[in-house]
Amino acid sequence: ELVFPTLDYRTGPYGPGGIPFADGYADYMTLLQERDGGIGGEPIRLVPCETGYNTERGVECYESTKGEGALVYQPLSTGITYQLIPKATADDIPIHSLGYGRTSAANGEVFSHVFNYPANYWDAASGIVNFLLEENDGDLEGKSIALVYHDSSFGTEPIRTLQMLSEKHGFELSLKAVSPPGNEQRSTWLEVRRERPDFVIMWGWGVQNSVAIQEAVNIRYPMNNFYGAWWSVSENDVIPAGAGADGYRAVMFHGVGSDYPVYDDIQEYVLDAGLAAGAGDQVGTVLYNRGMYAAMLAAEAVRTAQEIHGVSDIDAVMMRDGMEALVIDEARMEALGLPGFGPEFSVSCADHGGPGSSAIAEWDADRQSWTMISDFAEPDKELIDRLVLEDSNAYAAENNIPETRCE
Amino acid sequence: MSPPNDTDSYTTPDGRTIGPVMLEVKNITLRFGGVVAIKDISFDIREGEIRAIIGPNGAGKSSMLNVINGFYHPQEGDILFRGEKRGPMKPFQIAQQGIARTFQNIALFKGMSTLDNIMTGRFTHMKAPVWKQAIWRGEAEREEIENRAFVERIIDFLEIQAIRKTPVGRLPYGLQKRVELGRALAAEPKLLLLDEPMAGMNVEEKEDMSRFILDVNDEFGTTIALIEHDMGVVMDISDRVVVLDYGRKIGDGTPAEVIANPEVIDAYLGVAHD
Amino acid sequence: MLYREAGDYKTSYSDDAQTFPIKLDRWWYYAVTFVAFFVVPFVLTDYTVNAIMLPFLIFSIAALGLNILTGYCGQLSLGTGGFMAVGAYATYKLMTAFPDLNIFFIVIISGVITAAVGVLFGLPSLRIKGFYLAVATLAAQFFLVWLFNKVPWFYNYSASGQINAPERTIFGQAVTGANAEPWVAYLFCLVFVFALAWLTRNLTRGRIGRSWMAIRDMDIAAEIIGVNPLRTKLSAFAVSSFFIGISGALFFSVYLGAAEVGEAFGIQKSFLVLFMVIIGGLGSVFGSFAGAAFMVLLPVFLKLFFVDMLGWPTDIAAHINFLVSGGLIVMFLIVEPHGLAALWRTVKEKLRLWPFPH
Amino acid sequence: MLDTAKADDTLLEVNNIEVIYNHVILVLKGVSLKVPKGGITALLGGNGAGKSTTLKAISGLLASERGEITKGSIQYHGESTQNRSPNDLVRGGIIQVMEGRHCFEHLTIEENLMTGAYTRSAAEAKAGLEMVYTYFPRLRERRKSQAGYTSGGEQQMCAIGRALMSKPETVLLDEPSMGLAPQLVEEIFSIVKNLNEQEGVSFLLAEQNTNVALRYAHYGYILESGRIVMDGDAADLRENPDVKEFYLGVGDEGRKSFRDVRSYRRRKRWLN
Amino acid sequence: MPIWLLNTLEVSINGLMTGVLYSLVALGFVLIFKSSGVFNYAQGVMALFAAQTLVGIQTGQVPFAHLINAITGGHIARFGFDVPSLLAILLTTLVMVVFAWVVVKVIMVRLVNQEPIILFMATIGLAYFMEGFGDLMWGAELKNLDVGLPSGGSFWIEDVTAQWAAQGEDYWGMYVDTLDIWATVIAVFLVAGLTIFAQYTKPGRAMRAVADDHQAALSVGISLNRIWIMVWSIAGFVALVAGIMWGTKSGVQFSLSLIALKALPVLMLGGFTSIPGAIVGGLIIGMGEKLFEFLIGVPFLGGATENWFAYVLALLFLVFRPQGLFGDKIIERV
Ligand SMILES: Nc1ncnc2c1ncn2[C@@H]1O[C@H](COP(=O)(O)OP(=O)(O)OP(=O)(O)O)[C@@H](O)[C@H]1O
Ligand SMILES: Nc1ncnc2c1ncn2[C@@H]1O[C@H](COP(=O)(O)OP(=O)(O)OP(=O)(O)O)[C@@H](O)[C@H]1O
Ligand SMILES: [Mg+2]
Ligand SMILES: [Mg+2]
Repeated sequence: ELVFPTLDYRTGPYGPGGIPFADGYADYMTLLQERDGGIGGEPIRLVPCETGYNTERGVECYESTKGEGALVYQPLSTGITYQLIPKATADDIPIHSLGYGRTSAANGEVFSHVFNYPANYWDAASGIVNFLLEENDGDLEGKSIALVYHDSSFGTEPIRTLQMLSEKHGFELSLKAVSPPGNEQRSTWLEVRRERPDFVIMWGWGVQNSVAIQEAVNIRYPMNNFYGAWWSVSENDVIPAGAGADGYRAVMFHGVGSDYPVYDDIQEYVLDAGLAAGAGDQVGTVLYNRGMYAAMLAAEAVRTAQEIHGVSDIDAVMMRDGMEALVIDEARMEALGLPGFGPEFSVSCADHGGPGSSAIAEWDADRQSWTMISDFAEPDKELIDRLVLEDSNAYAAENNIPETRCE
Repeated sequence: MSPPNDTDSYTTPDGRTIGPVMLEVKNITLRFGGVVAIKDISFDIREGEIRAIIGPNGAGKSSMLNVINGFYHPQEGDILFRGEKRGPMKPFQIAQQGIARTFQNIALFKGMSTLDNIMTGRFTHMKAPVWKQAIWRGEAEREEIENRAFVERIIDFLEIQAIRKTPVGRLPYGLQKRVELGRALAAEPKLLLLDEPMAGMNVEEKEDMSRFILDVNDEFGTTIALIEHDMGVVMDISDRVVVLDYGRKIGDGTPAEVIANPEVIDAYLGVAHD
Repeated sequence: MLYREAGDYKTSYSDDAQTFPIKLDRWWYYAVTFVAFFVVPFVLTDYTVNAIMLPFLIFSIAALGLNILTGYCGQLSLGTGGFMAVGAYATYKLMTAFPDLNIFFIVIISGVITAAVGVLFGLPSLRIKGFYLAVATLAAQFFLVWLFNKVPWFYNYSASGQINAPERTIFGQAVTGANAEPWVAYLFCLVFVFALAWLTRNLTRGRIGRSWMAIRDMDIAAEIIGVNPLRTKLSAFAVSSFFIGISGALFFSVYLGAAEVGEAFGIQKSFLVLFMVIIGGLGSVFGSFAGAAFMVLLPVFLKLFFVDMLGWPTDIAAHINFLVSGGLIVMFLIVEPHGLAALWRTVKEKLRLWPFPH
Repeated sequence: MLDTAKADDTLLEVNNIEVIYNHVILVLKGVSLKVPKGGITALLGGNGAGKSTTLKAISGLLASERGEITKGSIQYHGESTQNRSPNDLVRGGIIQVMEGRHCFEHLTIEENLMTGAYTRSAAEAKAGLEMVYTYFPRLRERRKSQAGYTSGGEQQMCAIGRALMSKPETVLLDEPSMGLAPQLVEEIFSIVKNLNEQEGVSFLLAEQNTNVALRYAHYGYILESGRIVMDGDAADLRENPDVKEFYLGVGDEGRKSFRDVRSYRRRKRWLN
Repeated sequence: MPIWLLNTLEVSINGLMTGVLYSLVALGFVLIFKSSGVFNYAQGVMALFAAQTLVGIQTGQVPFAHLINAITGGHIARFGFDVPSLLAILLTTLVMVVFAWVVVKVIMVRLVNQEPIILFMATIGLAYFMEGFGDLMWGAELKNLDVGLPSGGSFWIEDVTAQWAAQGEDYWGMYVDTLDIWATVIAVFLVAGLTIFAQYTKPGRAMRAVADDHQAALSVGISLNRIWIMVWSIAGFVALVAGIMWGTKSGVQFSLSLIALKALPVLMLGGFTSIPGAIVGGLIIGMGEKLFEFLIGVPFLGGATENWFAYVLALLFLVFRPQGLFGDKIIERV
């Protein structure tokens, strides 16, 4: 039996974002169970646990599920991830924080049990800048970029990277903090309106996103110059602004829409069978896709682990090995019914972060859907690796972790 | 009988010695917006005497006590305590000087037991620093027990042993008044201000209360200023009476003198009192 | 008569002033202490420690602290989360700046630092009262959270803005960090709980406690009988913040191990602790424990019931969780507005008379 | 003269009620009394005897203090009052003046009085206001002040005046004379008498000022520790030696001075 | 006019209007506090619940669909018809009245004469309950609220003010949101109406009496029940108005209830018992926090100061007037 605890949050201030992710994760696992009878013949069991995005609930969820043979944790909250890093490491259970969590966990030397492939926040920031560079013929000199961010540790994540990049490429960066939860952002957007930056990047979450997009529409900021982080891409965030939101762009590390063969299977084996995790109305939304992607990566890691160890009923230690040896290539994605859904990548002992590739998607308000307007491209790897190393070394020093694991 | 000079002592007919002036109220005027609660009033309280303050409702009696213990700040006039003019002081500093009081609308600490309420009266006598209280053993405990013993004497004296541990909020009105008296007594005040201590009591209880007041005055030599509407009580236990009428003073003297004063009869008593 | 005090005579005032004047209570207390120190550590599991015991103990400290301020001194505060953050960040700074300083002292120093901050934010209480003060304490809550988030010095300029508790030991046993044995973490917190509960008891039965209660029940009268209101209120703020700071320090270092100020010490924390205090009983040491236990266990039980037993989807269970906790709180208040402690007292009074109705 | 106003039929009847506070504190242990129509009935007794509790039981205010009637019944006009809310009872004609003033602090004196006329029309309220002001001229002077800032006696007048504003049929007066100047005490009781004789208002008054109370009342009950220990015509009570000594302060040798009270006292006869 | 002045003006005006939006939430608090001495923490959740209900009715959602599906295994979600906005608002008002009735019957009357902090606590319990109840009834996902209120910058104002800048300056004109203008108009009417109601009518007077002393109010024959149901209903309606405004602005989901936290400093500054205070407090807080962010917060403190600055501002006022600007004076007497 393969046990996947899921630390969901379907309630509280971020519930609207947590619901589709949780649905996607669960539905994909259900699909494997129903269609393939599990992974490698081994049945799957999901253990959902509601955290409400609350750190103490997260600890409770972790403690109550880890004894059931949990293979991998998806804490789904940066705060909870941080708490679980030392705990899970001590308990020998891997963590996969997909597009959130501790960015410097990409350094597998220091963080033996934490994985954040295929991309992290710093990759995202760099990805956006790279895209802008491309659009502007490789030159951002003298351009201005405003970062509108959630005034919390999540929101401040890209600042370092962007600052470094602004030095490197000569654009001007201005920082605009939004008081959480972000129901009210008038002063920020008046500022944007006054300063008229060439580009706005938003690191938002929850209600902040929809309010920001609405305000941007109100001040008639050109949507094509407005880029969101990948937690600011939910349909929930753009639909309320109506037609005005057309052209809003966001950075992604996985595909959008439901135009993949796997969705037919999900329809057949999960939705039509009445086994949908939630109301079944989230299929194909961005965050649903992300949840599904997380499940897919977990399942692939299981498969890899099964191959490595030659048993189907793997445990958490084997799972970690599988994750460390994970290879996702186009052929595999094709086989899974998700052709081109994400970047190709492989994980290694030292590199838990993957290539950091991302792509830009654009919102089409008429069709109410996202379209990819770029291919997956690598970020400024050299810069980000430096930052990752710096931060992970500091952690290693504070916690006396020897950095010789992968030699 | 008119009292002698401020600095002299004299002896009352029943043999108590009344000392020189302890507290002098000089030309006090107190206004609240347009309302003049006290208008240019002067009188004095002598060491060891029982001084009654009477007057119709709203005359400014309670306000006078509030002025004396520093809760109200008069616009004009001075208070002299033991001959010295009192500067601007906070009520708790005045309490530390040895002035305690009870209140017209009972102001007990409702959430605390009788014992604790009276113990708060000992506040100014307890000195152990906070950290010693936190440790408890040693000085704090010793001090606590000494003061507890003192308070137990007051409890015995007021005959409220049975309600020692009862939260005062549940007590009937009369007992609450008694506890309040106990709390004031616990401070071992030099001057005790009582605002209608016997309101809401029947004769039997008033007799008890009178006895307590007289005993305190007798045994501890506490000076007492007392507001009361029961003329029987005022006549019987006070040495001198000052009469207020809507902010003015209309009489001052022995009970007998005051009661014969036509202005007082007119303003306050209604009919001549027997 | 299952519960009795008759026949239990006191011959000295110190006997009469002791914490549990009734023999039966005293025995109970000895038994509970014994079990807590010498039995529980042997039966603990990761789950019981991390999901139940640690939060219970740590929140008990916070509840004791808030109870001193709100329950005993009557100053309603909604700044608890902010003050816990002060304790947590102080601990983090001390732990990283002085790696050799014993964690025990670090926790205590964090408490002292929090006390100083508490006094600062307590200053307006001289003029501002009741709900106005409660709302004013939110200024502390929001300001402190903003500050810890905004000034990178507090989180050692780490890229993520999160703080992590490195491993620290006492007598060679890890207390913080992932390698701490459950029983060590438990005992470490228990020692604090025990000592602080004892302090609370001492403080509240003596002069300072009475002056707090006097200010609570009627501040004007208290001042007129000689209580200095500013000193008294500030002392309550100081002691209360000291407790809350310690609970914040333990919350971060022993329990969570990592924290981000907005998530871990947001306004929800303030409400949670206030809940504990009120549900447990204002002005009662026992109530602080009862309230903390109630609020820690309630979600665990509800989850056990709806998810594990009935097998309902977690989100519906979570909604129902809100619904039921809210409903229970209201129900408890209706049954006994003065909290679990008062409920317990009433039960004892009934037991004393039992089997007679009155 | 007092005897002539004697009641013909019973307006309010309290039958053997028992009251418990907070589920455990037994306060009234079987109290029965009757208030005749158009009578003035006095309820006397020491501190904590349960007078206020009795009145609150009648007016339905007990529930708001977590008290409940566990036994017995209360009938008004022959109907049980048990399940009626206080405001319903006020409409039905019973109003209570609570002990300890209970004015609305933040309302002015006049607004306080107006709330008393809550159950009546505007015109009636206006007339009532005039009446109260003629009874208590001091209130007219202070009518614009917030009640919280008036003196104790002024608040007492306000509370009584407020109750009269509802033009009640029966008034439960809890210690009306408390804190009032002697002149006013007489005045209040003459108002009571006036209302009683001219408008037929019935009164049940809990009083400590036994002297005045028994002068104006027709009938009296003496309550001690939650039990009625004695009742009778006011005139008879005044002659009772115990009542004389303990409630009127008149010993065998005439009125005693408060200065000469002995510590030792004779036991009340009804106690043995 | 120089641009910096225009900008400051723009920030101030927007601040004032945001303040009005805060006031809408604060108003509900004031009403309930004034009528019962209850500090109703649930006001924010009431706004959320009202907005959820409104959207639910508008879009013909089946109440408790999730729960029903979980139990029966079915897949119901919608009735399949839409309800026109006005009718939906009416129906929602009705729901809020029923809600008021239940709250009063179940909670308030059983807590008569209790200390304020206990009542406060009960309202927090109520807030939790409603949060769960609302989500269970209508689902926790984000919903779009649209009752046809216009929103977005007003072109007219933009054009007019663009002329104010000095010749040759590049100025876009002033940004004022039409939704805010609507909110201001509605708030002014609400405040005027409620002020008259509370100050000059018999139920208004009774309401204030109840707040002072539950027991005394009972003793003079005021029906706490009636007063409270009335006031909670009005507060429910005010919550609906606030919910519509904020829901239009930011969508309907949990965070909507957190605007209560922005209403608290407004309340504190204006005084818990004053209806006009709610609006004046809102104006001061709104303008104060926006100006502070504009002039000091962003240039010197790294921004996002609004959350705490509102409280600090209110605190400063309180130090000088402990009862807020227009609140009833706290009576201190012995
Ligand atoms: N804080 C205050 N603000 C406004 N007016 C006040 C204040 N305190 C007292 N007053 C007014 O001053 C006058 C005197 O009040 P005070 O309480 O001293 O009367 P009193 O003589 O004690 O009367 P009573 O016998 O009724 O208690 C009253 O008219 C009262 O309304
Ligand atoms: N709310 C309450 N909770 C508990 N006990 C109460 C409560 N109210 C009154 N009691 C108790 O009930 C008893 C009777 O009180 P009550 O107020 O009826 O006496 P009373 O005759 O009116 O006395 P007084 O003349 O002092 O007003 C007292 O012993 C008191 O302690
Ligand atoms: Mg007075
Ligand atoms: Mg009474």
